[in-house]
Formats: sequence, structure tokens, C-alpha cells
Amino acid sequence: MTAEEKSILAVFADIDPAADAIEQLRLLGVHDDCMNVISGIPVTEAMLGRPSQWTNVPRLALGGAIAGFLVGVFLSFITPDMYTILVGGQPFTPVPPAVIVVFEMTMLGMLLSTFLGVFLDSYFPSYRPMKYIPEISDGKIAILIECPPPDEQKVTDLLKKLGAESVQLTEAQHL
Amino acid sequence: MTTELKIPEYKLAEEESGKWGMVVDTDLCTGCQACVAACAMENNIPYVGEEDAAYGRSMHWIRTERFWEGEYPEVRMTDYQPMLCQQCGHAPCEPVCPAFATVHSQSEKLNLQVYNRCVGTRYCANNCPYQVRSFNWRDYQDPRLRPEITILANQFNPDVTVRRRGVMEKCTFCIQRIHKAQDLAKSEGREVEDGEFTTACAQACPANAITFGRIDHPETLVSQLAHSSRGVHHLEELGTLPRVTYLKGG
Amino acid sequence: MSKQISRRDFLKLATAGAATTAVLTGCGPASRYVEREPYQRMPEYTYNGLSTYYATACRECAAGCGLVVRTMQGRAIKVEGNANNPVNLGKTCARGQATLQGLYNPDRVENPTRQNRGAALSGDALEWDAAIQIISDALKNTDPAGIAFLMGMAPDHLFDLVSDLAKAIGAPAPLRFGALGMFEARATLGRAAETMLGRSAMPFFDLANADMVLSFGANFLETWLSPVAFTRDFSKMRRGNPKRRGYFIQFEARMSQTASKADEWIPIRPGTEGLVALAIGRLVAELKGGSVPASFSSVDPLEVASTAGIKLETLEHVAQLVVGSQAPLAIPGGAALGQSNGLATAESVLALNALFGNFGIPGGVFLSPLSPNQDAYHRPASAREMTDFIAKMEDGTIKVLFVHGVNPVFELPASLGFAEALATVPQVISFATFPDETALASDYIFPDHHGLESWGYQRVVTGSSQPVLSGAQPVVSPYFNTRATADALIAAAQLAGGKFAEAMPFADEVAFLQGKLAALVGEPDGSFFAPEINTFTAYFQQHGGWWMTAPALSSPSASNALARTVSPGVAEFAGNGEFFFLPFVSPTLADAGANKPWLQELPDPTTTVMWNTWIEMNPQTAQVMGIDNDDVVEIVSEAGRVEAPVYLYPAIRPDVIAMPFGQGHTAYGRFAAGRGTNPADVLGVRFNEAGDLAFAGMKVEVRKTGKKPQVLSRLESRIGVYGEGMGEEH
Amino acid sequence: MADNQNRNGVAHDNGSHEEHFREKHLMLDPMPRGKMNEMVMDAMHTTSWKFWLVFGMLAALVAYALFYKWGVMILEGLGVAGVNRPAYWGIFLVNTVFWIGISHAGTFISAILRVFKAEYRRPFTRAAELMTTFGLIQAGFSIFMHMGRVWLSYWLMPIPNQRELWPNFHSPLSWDLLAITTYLLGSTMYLFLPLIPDLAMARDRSDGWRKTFYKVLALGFRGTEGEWVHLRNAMNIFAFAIIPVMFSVHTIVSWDFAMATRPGWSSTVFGPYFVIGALHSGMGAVVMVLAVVRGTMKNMKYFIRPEHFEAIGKLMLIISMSWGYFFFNDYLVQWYGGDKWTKQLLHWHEAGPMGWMWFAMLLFNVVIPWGVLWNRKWRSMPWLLFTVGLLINVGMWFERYIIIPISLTINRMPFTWRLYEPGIEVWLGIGTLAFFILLYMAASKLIPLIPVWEVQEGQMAHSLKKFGRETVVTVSELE
Repeated sequence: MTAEEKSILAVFADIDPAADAIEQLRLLGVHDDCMNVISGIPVTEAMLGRPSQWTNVPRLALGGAIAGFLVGVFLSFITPDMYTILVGGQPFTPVPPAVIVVFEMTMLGMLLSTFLGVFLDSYFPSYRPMKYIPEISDGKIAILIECPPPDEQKVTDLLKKLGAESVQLTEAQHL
Repeated sequence: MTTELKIPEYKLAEEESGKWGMVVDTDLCTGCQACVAACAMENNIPYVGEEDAAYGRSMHWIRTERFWEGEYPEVRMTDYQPMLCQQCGHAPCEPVCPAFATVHSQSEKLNLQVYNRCVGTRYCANNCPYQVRSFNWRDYQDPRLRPEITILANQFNPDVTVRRRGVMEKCTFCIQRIHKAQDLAKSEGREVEDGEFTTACAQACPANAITFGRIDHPETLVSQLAHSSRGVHHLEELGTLPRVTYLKGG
Repeated sequence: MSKQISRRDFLKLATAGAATTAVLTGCGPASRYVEREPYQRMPEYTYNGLSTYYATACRECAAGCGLVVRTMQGRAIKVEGNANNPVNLGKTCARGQATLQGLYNPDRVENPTRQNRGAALSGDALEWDAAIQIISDALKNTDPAGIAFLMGMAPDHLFDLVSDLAKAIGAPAPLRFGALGMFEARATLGRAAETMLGRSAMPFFDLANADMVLSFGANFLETWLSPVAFTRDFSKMRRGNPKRRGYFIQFEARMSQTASKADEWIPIRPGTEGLVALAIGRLVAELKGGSVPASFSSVDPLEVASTAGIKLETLEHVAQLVVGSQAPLAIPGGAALGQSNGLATAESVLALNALFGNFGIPGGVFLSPLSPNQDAYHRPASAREMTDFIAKMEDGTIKVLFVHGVNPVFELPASLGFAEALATVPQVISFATFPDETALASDYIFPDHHGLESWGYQRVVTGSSQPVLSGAQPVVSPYFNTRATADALIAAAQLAGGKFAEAMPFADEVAFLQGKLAALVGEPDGSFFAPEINTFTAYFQQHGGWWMTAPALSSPSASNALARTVSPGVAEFAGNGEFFFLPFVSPTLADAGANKPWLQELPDPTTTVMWNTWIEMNPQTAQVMGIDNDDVVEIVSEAGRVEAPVYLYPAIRPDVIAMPFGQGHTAYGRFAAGRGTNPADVLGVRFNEAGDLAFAGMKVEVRKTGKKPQVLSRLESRIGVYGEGMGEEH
Repeated sequence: MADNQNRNGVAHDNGSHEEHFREKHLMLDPMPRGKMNEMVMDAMHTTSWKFWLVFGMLAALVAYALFYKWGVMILEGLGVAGVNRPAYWGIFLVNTVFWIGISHAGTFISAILRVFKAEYRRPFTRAAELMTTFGLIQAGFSIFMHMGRVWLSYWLMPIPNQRELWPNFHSPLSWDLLAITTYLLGSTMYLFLPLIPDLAMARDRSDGWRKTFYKVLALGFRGTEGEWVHLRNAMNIFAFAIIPVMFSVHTIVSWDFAMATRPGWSSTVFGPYFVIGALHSGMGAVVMVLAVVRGTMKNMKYFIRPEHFEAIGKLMLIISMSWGYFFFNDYLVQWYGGDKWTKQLLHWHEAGPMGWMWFAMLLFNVVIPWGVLWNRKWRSMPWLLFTVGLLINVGMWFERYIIIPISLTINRMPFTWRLYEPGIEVWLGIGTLAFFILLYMAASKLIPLIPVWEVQEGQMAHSLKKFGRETVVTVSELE
């Protein structure tokens, strides 16, 4: 998919017609991979009958948590040995305070990596031109057919028949 | 045949001895303030002026406390009680400092204050049960703010850092004197002898109420006095293991 | 104790450097000065990081304690006690410690100044040559009978020099005065010693060896006579003998710092101390059985108890304690003697000692030895003598007045009129180091060095059983353009020529000193032996003086004391006020400490007040009068009035008002001027039989001023110590 | 969340009944998304001269009270403040604890209520979450002001000095630093994630500098399936993870005190006591903010309705009761222990010169909230809740003031006891308050204060269902 290519963008006001349209398009031979749904509210894949989306966010979160845990361990058990200082008759590397440090660093690692995970998975930030129309943020559901469809006119007609508010050829533009 | 049960030697924290110790005989202390003045002169302690002094900001490293008992005519003043850093073995001030600015010396078994590492959170002072830490609330020693310091500064002890605003300080058991004595002893290839030097307060005390020395040597005067039956430790129940023993009562 | 040996070792180490320099370089003042250098620059004669220690004498009061001053790169860094000096044995008081703040005081007189009696330091600097010309002219052009010297209380080399000069030119002998001497009632002690102990000398109380001490107003732990020595002796009395702990009872209307260390504080009515002493004596004599001497039998203990405002049982209890003790000792002093019957009180207390049978035995009463190069005991002038002096100023007898080491405008009660009299003296030349009130009221100020920049010696009047001459030497070179008064006088006398030059045939101050020390050369029983004067002077500097190794106390006879009848009666009080007025010398500031910031910031031992003057009142009295802490009240006497904030002091008789002396300067530098008030402003012109001021013989009124309360700067917490703000019960 | 008014079974006319529901409940009063977008954008763009007046005054106040006065304090030292021995800590730490407390409400609403699917949260999660971030910024200011040598504060960061010396992790202040950093970063990220779709919405409806501003911030979000999935996953993780962080932050703040060997401070209940206290003041602050937003901003009466005040009021009542419980627990244990110093301290609290504050604290934190919030009608009144929220905040500030400088007066050395009298820190405290409001005002004009997509999602999920004669609200789970 390149930005120059034009794609069909069909805008629906409701979930039901959009779900119908996706089903019909699939019958028309438009592969799921060629379709993308853009919506102003989170519409689940199940509602639209779309295949499950893959996300790395939970894994990244776990990875971040582990990294944070290790940083916490480093801070509370390794750094005191680099320059040993006795305070208040406590051991150099006491466990109870370490629990706190390890906990905070684990959580920080997890939260940071979750946040970064969204960026990574969603390719944020991206200021390149993209296929989009502003009505989507009015709560509309748009189906974006990104592969050249088998029969452009037929698809357009079908979509219109199924209740699309508008069907248009869009090209990528600056948002 | 009986086997002798061997109990492993276990040392209570309380038995852990410090290296340097002090004994203050409150029966002898006359409250004369010579120790306070001597300490201020030795350690470049700033005076804060009337207003700040009235507001609890005076910076004496040692103060003589006294209370009243009863009412006139049966009124009695309690013994003067010089209060200074107790050089706790387990000092509550130490662990709470985030910058490691107050730490325990492993070699001298003293509670150190590292001025140039202090960022002024004042947590140590809050956590000091003896309230013997003083904070540089202002730049008391800055000649730009106090022109008289230009000339008064001639008496500054070059062995002691002059502290600026925002830094905590406290009694150090005159560590500069400890170091000097140790350096001298080392250069002469011997141990520091008891009584070879003493702290400024003990040196000045006209009543000989303050005795300073090695408390880890049983034969020194200070350790003998510290084990006297009149000896008490302040707030001992907190487990701070103070190195200053007060001799109380008649 | 092993400690003492090691301390001596320490001093040997410490003064070794000083000894060699002194012996090798001879003794001209200039040759001994070490220039101030930046700390980065290390001159070749110093070791990196090593200090040089000089032994000298403390000039903060007249006790004559020995000091060892640590210097570095020409700066005085720290004052320590001279462990060998028998007066203080290595110890110092707070004022001694703070002497450096006088040396490096920002408000010193920096140059010889034409002051012209202005309100502030004029800043009209002169050359020293011109200054010496002025002194010379004053000496030469004035009828010797019109030349007067007023000196500080310390019996030092300058006093000797001025005495010699005055004698040689036919001027009246110089007068020594100090507020401490006034509040100590030294003249009274001297007279009482004369009548009861047989000789006018300073009595010596062997506190260290006593086991039952009755003090009648003597504030010996504060400023009295030789406080460091007394504090050491007190410590020995308490703990010196492991078998017993000395017992201490103080009779005083207000709990002073000294009384606060007493096992029993008995607040008797002011002016009844003599009667109480006699009553105790009678009870003791009766308990012991045998005859009761006449002085004692004339008092009725029950009557005395009611006059003194205490219970008879208290006196009986004291008498029993005395009888049960081995070495009882009674000490008269302080406000007890500053009464109309002060002399009789002192005599009564000495008689009590005679009754105890403690004359000349350990723990008893002796006569202090004379200082090594002294012919007789010279006590400082009493207030009555000062009054005569003032009269001579007023009637024009005194044409030129030289003032050194004393600040009478501040120290004398205003009602004596010193300041007014001073204004009538045609020429006043001050040698003050600091711009004090008297110096500002002078025509010229030719500033002397600070004590630590000076040569000299100081005779020790009491405090040691050995005869002691404390030696002083400069520990640093003079910081400002000052000159030793001795040098200035020698130079002026030589400039004047004739009999003046003949009287002062010395090259400089040190030559004069050597002349005075010559008598001690070859003396065998001293702290050191030197065969000739230069070595003697070098050792004198190294040791910080010269003293006999053996005690030289003389034992008075008790028979005279017991035979004599004393009847102190009750003191008379001047004024119609409701309250007895009890001024006392501030233990931390004393008479001249107010210009040292660290002394100002030292909390008063009993009240913990810093930086101010206060008026002590019994809380019950204050409640009745509707007065609270920090309220500014006015004290009105027949002689004057003074204002200060109130401190509700729990340990003072309800009929007594007390106030510390030491603050209330109108000049004397930034730390002293305008701070607090001076109780001397309310003292009247009343004397006791010995000519001492009856400073405690006033009755005053206390008036509310309605002014904004002045919060006293206290170290103590009013919440924690007095429970303020803690509600009804805590 | 059904608000069932017809418990007595009296059936009303069906049509008016639904109308009634619609009036009351935002979730049952749907509006086209476009219309809602417009309303939110409109609210953001409409700025009256009054706004600028207040804004200017606050900006001047921030410049003077916060930055100028702080500069003075940095140059002169802490002597210009009221701290002394023994009250080494003063209003600086009172404010730190206070602002961290305020920040807890945002997380509570946007995380805990999200996890428990309390639907009424939807319109004001962002308003609350903004308080977290802005409150933490003020807490940061306050804690840095407190330091004697603030220019060396980087020494507390977990980085070594040239001798490999790291900070001391034994110190509760080090824990604090890590926890507050974690919380500030976490809550800011958590503020930002749900904001992305709204920023995209704003981007689509703006031009000029605002267009660029939103374009940059929206990161290129379009609302593709993948983006939503990643976002929702992340938000889920955040919602769960930020809760323990929130608890840890205020617990650790309480440990700054509880770790100390001081009478009154050394208490095991301080952790939860402080957390509840934080929520108490935080919820009070949320209602205040909501009342102001509703009262002053355009179109906000639609989004923020009495039902929200009613719901928060109920929470406030529960939290107030919990606070009372913890307070009593702490008090009782300290009292019963009978330690000499603790007894003095408790006495000092009540009978000392600041005893009025102790009683005012109980009045504002317990008596007034309980007296007002039990009544459904009363707690639906925005102005009344604003007042109660204000009083709770004053009361909670008093609580921290009592715990810190007033308790510091009493220690084991009665010779040093001294009352704390605030100095320049009053100005600095006012400065942080002004800065908080200023940031909030700026935010209200720069970012959509209402998470429109969440509101729309909620409206989609809500419906009315009849059970016999009774019409009830039902919510379907869309996620």
C-alpha cells in the first residue's frame, strides 16, 4: 500500500450496516486484509465480524515490568556495594526497603513500556499523509478498502445499497 | 559422660562498643556555657542573631538544658544537662538521608555529617530523638550579608569547613582533632593515647564535667566513668546506642 | 589520674615551638610578630597544617587565667586554657573562649583618633607621632597634681608602669576600678579580712576540700573573683573525694547560677545574711555543746528565721548538717555584701568560719598569697573612692584624665555622675581598644592593642594557693594601627624629657617588663629556673608566666575573729518601693562581653535568655500585678528608672526583682549598642561601711508600661519547660 | 448504576417517564457525536474577558508568589520561611502531601471507577485525571522548595556521583522520589492515552495554530481497528497498574513520617490513613472542579449533571466515613499506648494554641460531610457539594498541618519544643494553588475537557428496559 494509491472509503453511521457491508465485501472477494475499519469510537472486531487484531502491548508491558524489576534490583542490591556506607546500623542491602524500590521500578517499567507499546504498535507518531476523512471523529464507522477491489463500481454500489452515507475514492492527505 | 553444651557467643547490639565516647557528669555541670563557647569557636559555628535565636534557630552544637521542679519556695532546678550529638551506634538520623549526607564511620564508629553532600531535606533533624542537629537557615557566614564576618573570619578554624545556607550540621566529637591526633600518632608509629587530645567542650569545661576518650579500652577514664553506676543513656529505650553517658544524681 | 599526665604531655608538645622561637630570637616585640598570610601561602617557617601555640594570659577579667592560643599563619584560631597555670589548670570560661571575638571584633578603634567627645567614633585619625606628642604635652604641661590615671581592675604591668610614672612625676597614684569589683564587694572582703583575719588581703576559701559549703550570696560559679578556679574547686568538692560528695547550701534571695547547683537553696530576705550566719553559728555551737561566742549568743534563731522569712526548722536542719560534716565552710560574697550592713555580714560569715574552726585547715579559710613580684595587696577602688574621684573631676582638680581598661560611664551607677563630671575635665585621653561609652566621651582615643596582641603580666589575686604571675605575650601581630599603651606612655615620657624621661628609661614595653621580672631571676622554687633575664623572659613566655611550685597560703588566727563582736542587724534599704532590687552580673557577658556576638548568643545559664536584658519576677507576684512574660515593665528607684521585659522566674522571692548587668550599652560596637538596658541606671549613691556600693540595698517600684511586649530570645522552650500553651494540665 | 426511583411500584406515564430518565442521565440522553464534538470544541474556544482577567491575575500571582518568592528564598536561605527547630518541616511538606492527595482523585476516578465499570465516571475522567498531573506538579514544586539546597536536588536522582556513590535507598525520601516519579509519569501517560482520539477529533475541527497543535499531539491517530485495540489494551493495563502505584505513593508519603522515631508519627496505620485522606481531599477537589466547569464553561451543563454530583457525593460520604475510621483507629492506638510523649502530643493537638485547627479538621472532614451527604437531594446540588468539597479540602489541609508542623513541636526533648509560625511559605503555597488553577484554565482551553468518545461509547451501551410495569436502565458491556 502506498500513499499515492486511491482507496475506497465508505462511511456508515451505525454498526449494523457496517457489519453487513463487511460481510458482503468479503463475499465480493475483498479479503479481510484489504479492509480496514476506521471509527470514532472503539468498535470491537467481534461487533463487525472482523478477525481479531494482534497487539504486542501486553507482551511489551511484561517485558518492561521485567526490565523495571531488574533496575529495581540493581538499585537496591548492587549500587550499595559500589560504595559501602553504613547507616543506622542497618545492613548494606536491606530487603524491606528493597521491596519498595523494586516495586516502584517494576511498575514504572511496565507503565513506560505499555505507553511505548502503543506508539510502537500503532506507528505513532506518524505525520505522513493518510487516508482519512474528518467525519470519522463524528462517531462514524468507515470501511477503507485498500487493495484495488475486483470491481470498483460494484463495490461502491453495494456499499451505497447497504446504507453507506458516502462512498468515495480517497487518497492519502495530510490529516 | 556429659557433653558440655556450647552456646554460641551472641553479642547484643547494646554490647557493641563504640570507639570514642563521652561522659557528662551532670552533678558537676554548672551550666556555665564554656563548652558552648568553646564548641562555637572550635567549629566555626555561626551566631544567628536575636530574632532567629528566639525562634529556635540558634546553632549551638551543644546546649545545656535545665528544667524546674516544684513551685516557690520548694522550687528546684534540675541538674544542667549538656545535650549534644550522642553519636548513636544505631543513629536514626542516618538511614533517612536520601543523599548519604549523614553516615556512620566504620573506622571511628562515629556519626558523620558530610556537609558538601547535604541537600537540606532536614529529615535527619526530624528523626533525631535528641534534637541536636542545627540547620543553616541563612548564609550566616557570608561577608556579603554580614560585613563583620570579613574580620571575624580570621579566627575560623582552617580544619573545619565553613557551612553555607541549606546545610545541616551537628557535633562531630571534634573529628578534626581526632584526625590530627591520629595523623600525629601514625607518623610516630604509635597508637593514639587516651587523653592525648580531647574535644573542645571537654577541654574548656572548668568543672571537669565532660570526659572524652576511647570507650573501647576498659582502662581509660572515660570508659570507667561510663560504666559507673550513676551512668545513664538518654532515650536508651529507642535502641539508638548513644555514645554519651550521663552521670546522674548525687 | 592518668589523664593529667597526658595532658601535660600534650602541652609540652604544644608549646615546644614557642619555646625555641622565643629563646633564639630574643624579645623585641617586632621580632615576635608573625604576619598574617593567606592560607594558600605557607611561609617557610610553618609546617603545612601545623599550628603554633603561644601561652599568654586572659584579659577578659582580672582573675589572670593562663591561656594557650592556637595560631595559624598569623591568625589566632582558638583559645585554650594553659594546663600549667595554677589558676585555671587548662580550663577556660565562656568569656575566655570568646576573647577572639574581641580580637577580631569589627568595631575596634582602628587608629589613634581625635574623638572630641562626639556621640559616635569620629574617624578623625591621627598619626601615632602626633598622638604621642599629645600625650607628652599633656604630661608636661599639666600640674602633676592635675594628672589622673584611671585603670582597669586587673593588677597588671601597665598599672605598675603607670604607678611608677605617677610616683616619679608627683601625680596622684592611679586608680583601678571595675564593675566586677563593685559587684564582688572586694573592698568589703578586704576590710573584713583585716578585722577578722588580721590582715588586709584577699581571703582564700578552700572550697575544694570542704564537704559542707554554706554560701551567703557568693556567686563563685559565675563571675566572683576567680570563677574558673572556683568551678574547679566546686567540682573537687563534689566529686574529688570518691568517699564523699560535698554538700552545698546557698542563702540567696534569687536562685543564681551558683545557687542552682546547690543541694539546698534557701531564699532568705535580702540583708539578713549576717543574722542568718550568726543564727546558724549559735545553733551549731549549741548542738556541739560548749560556750557560744558573744556575737552568736546575741541572736535569737527564731527571731532571725522570721526576719529572714524562713522557718526555724530550716536553720536547725542546716546546723545539723554542719555538725555532721567534717569540713564545713561558709563563704560571704555578692549581693550579701552589697548592703548597708555588708561589712558586718562579711564579718559574721567569717566569724561563722572561725566557729567552725576551719581557719588554716584544709577546706577552710586562708589568706591568699601575694603574687610573686608584689609588695602588698592592692585592692581596686571602691565605689566610695570613685565618688571621691568624681568629686575631684568636678571641682577641677583633675586637669588631664587618662583612662585605660575601664568604662566607668557604663559601669558606674549613673547617679554617681561620672559622665557629667567627665564632661568638665579639660582633657580626657582614652586608651580604649573598643569604642566604649567612656572612650567616645574623650578628647582622644589612642587605642591599645587587644590583650592577645599585647605583652604584659597579670598578678593573680586569688584562685590559686600558689603565688602566680600570669604572663602575656602577643600571639598575633596587631591587626589595626594600635599601639601598646605602655609603649605610648614610655615614648611620650621620653619625648617630654626631664623627669618624665628619667621615670621611663626603657627602650620599650618589653624592657620595662624585664625590669619588673628581674627580681625573679634565679628564684629557686618557681615553675622554672633561669639564670639570667633573657632566658627568664623566654621561659616566662613559653610557660605563660611564673609561679611558685608550693602553696603559700597563710593561716589566720581564729581567736581574734571569735573575740570580736559583730552585729549585722538587718540592712537598711533606700527607697520606698515594694520590691528589693537585686542586680547581678550576667554570668556570660560580665561587664565587657556585650560586644562579642557569641557571648551575646550564649544563653544565660539560669534563664537561657540571649541577646537581651530581662527583669526577673516571681510568677505569683507577676500574676497579682497582672504582668506576664515579655511585658515591658519599668523599675523606679529613688535614683532612676529602667525598663526591660519580664521573665517570670520561678526561683526568686516574691518580694525581689532581679536584673542582670552587662547590657544596655549606648556605644561599644554593633553587637552591644542599643541592646538591652543597664540596671546601674537605678542604683543609688549608698555605700556600706567598707565603702562598697550598697547595690543590693535598694527598694524599687515596678510599673507596667503598657508597651508592646518584647519577646525575649530564649533557648529554652516555654512550652516544654513551663507548659505554656499545653492547657490546664499536661 | 440504575437509578430506580419507582421502588414503590407506582407506574408513571411511560413517555414522561423516559423523558424524566433522559433529563437526569447523560447516558440516556444521547446526542449525535458530531453535535457533542461541536459542543466540546465550542466550550474550548469560547473565552470571555472574565477568563482572561482571572487568567492574567493568576499568572501574575504565579510569577510573584511562586517564582519571585521562591527565588528570594533560594538566595536568602530557608530562614525566610517559618521552619525552625524542632519544626524542621513546615507548610512545604503540608502542601506536598496535600497536592499528592489531590492527585489521587484523578486516578481513583479514571482507574478504579473504570475497572469497576462505574458508568457515571465517563464525562469527567479527564477533568479528574488532569488534576492528578497538575496536582503532582505542584507537589513537586512544594517538595523542591522544601530543600535547603534545591540547586543540588539532582543528587537525589538514581544516578551515581563520580565516586560511584548512589543515593541512599534506605531513605523514605528516596522511595518517595521513585514513587512520585513513577506516579507522575504513569498518570501523565494515562491522561494522554484516552486523550489521543479526542485530540484527533479536535484536529479534524480546527485550523490555524490549533490545527498544528492538535495534529502534533494526536500523533496521526485515525481510529483504525489496530489503533483502538492497542489503545484499549494499554488503557486496561494502565487502569489496573496505576491503582497499586497510587496506593504506594501516598503510603510512601505517609512513611516519610511513619518511619521516623517520633511520637505521633511512628504509626502502622499511617499508610491507609493517608491514602484515604488523599482520596478524601481529592474527591472534594473533583466536585469543586466539576462545579466550576459546569458553572463557567459553555455547554457543560449537558455533560455534567446533578447525577454526577450525586454519585460523587455518595463516594465522598463513604470516604469520609473511612477517614473517620482510620483517624479514630490512629488516635485510639496512640491514646491507649499511654506513651509519655504521645500523650503530650495528643494533648498539644487538642488543647494547644492550634487546638481550634484540630476541632475544625473534625468538623470539616467528618461532621459536615456526614451531615450533608446522607441526603440524596442535597448531594445533588452542585453549589452545596462545592462548599462541602472546599471544606473537606480545608479540613484535610488542616489534618496535614496538624500532622507535620504542629506534631513536630512535640518531641522527646521538651527543652526544644517550639511552635511553628509560617513565613514565606504561605506565599509559595498560594503560588502553587494559583499555578494549579492556571494550568487547569489553560488546559480547559487547549484540550477537550470531556472525553467525547467515551461518552458516546457509554450512551451506546445504555438503554431502558421494561420489566413488567417497571422501566429500568440497563447497560451492556461493550468491551
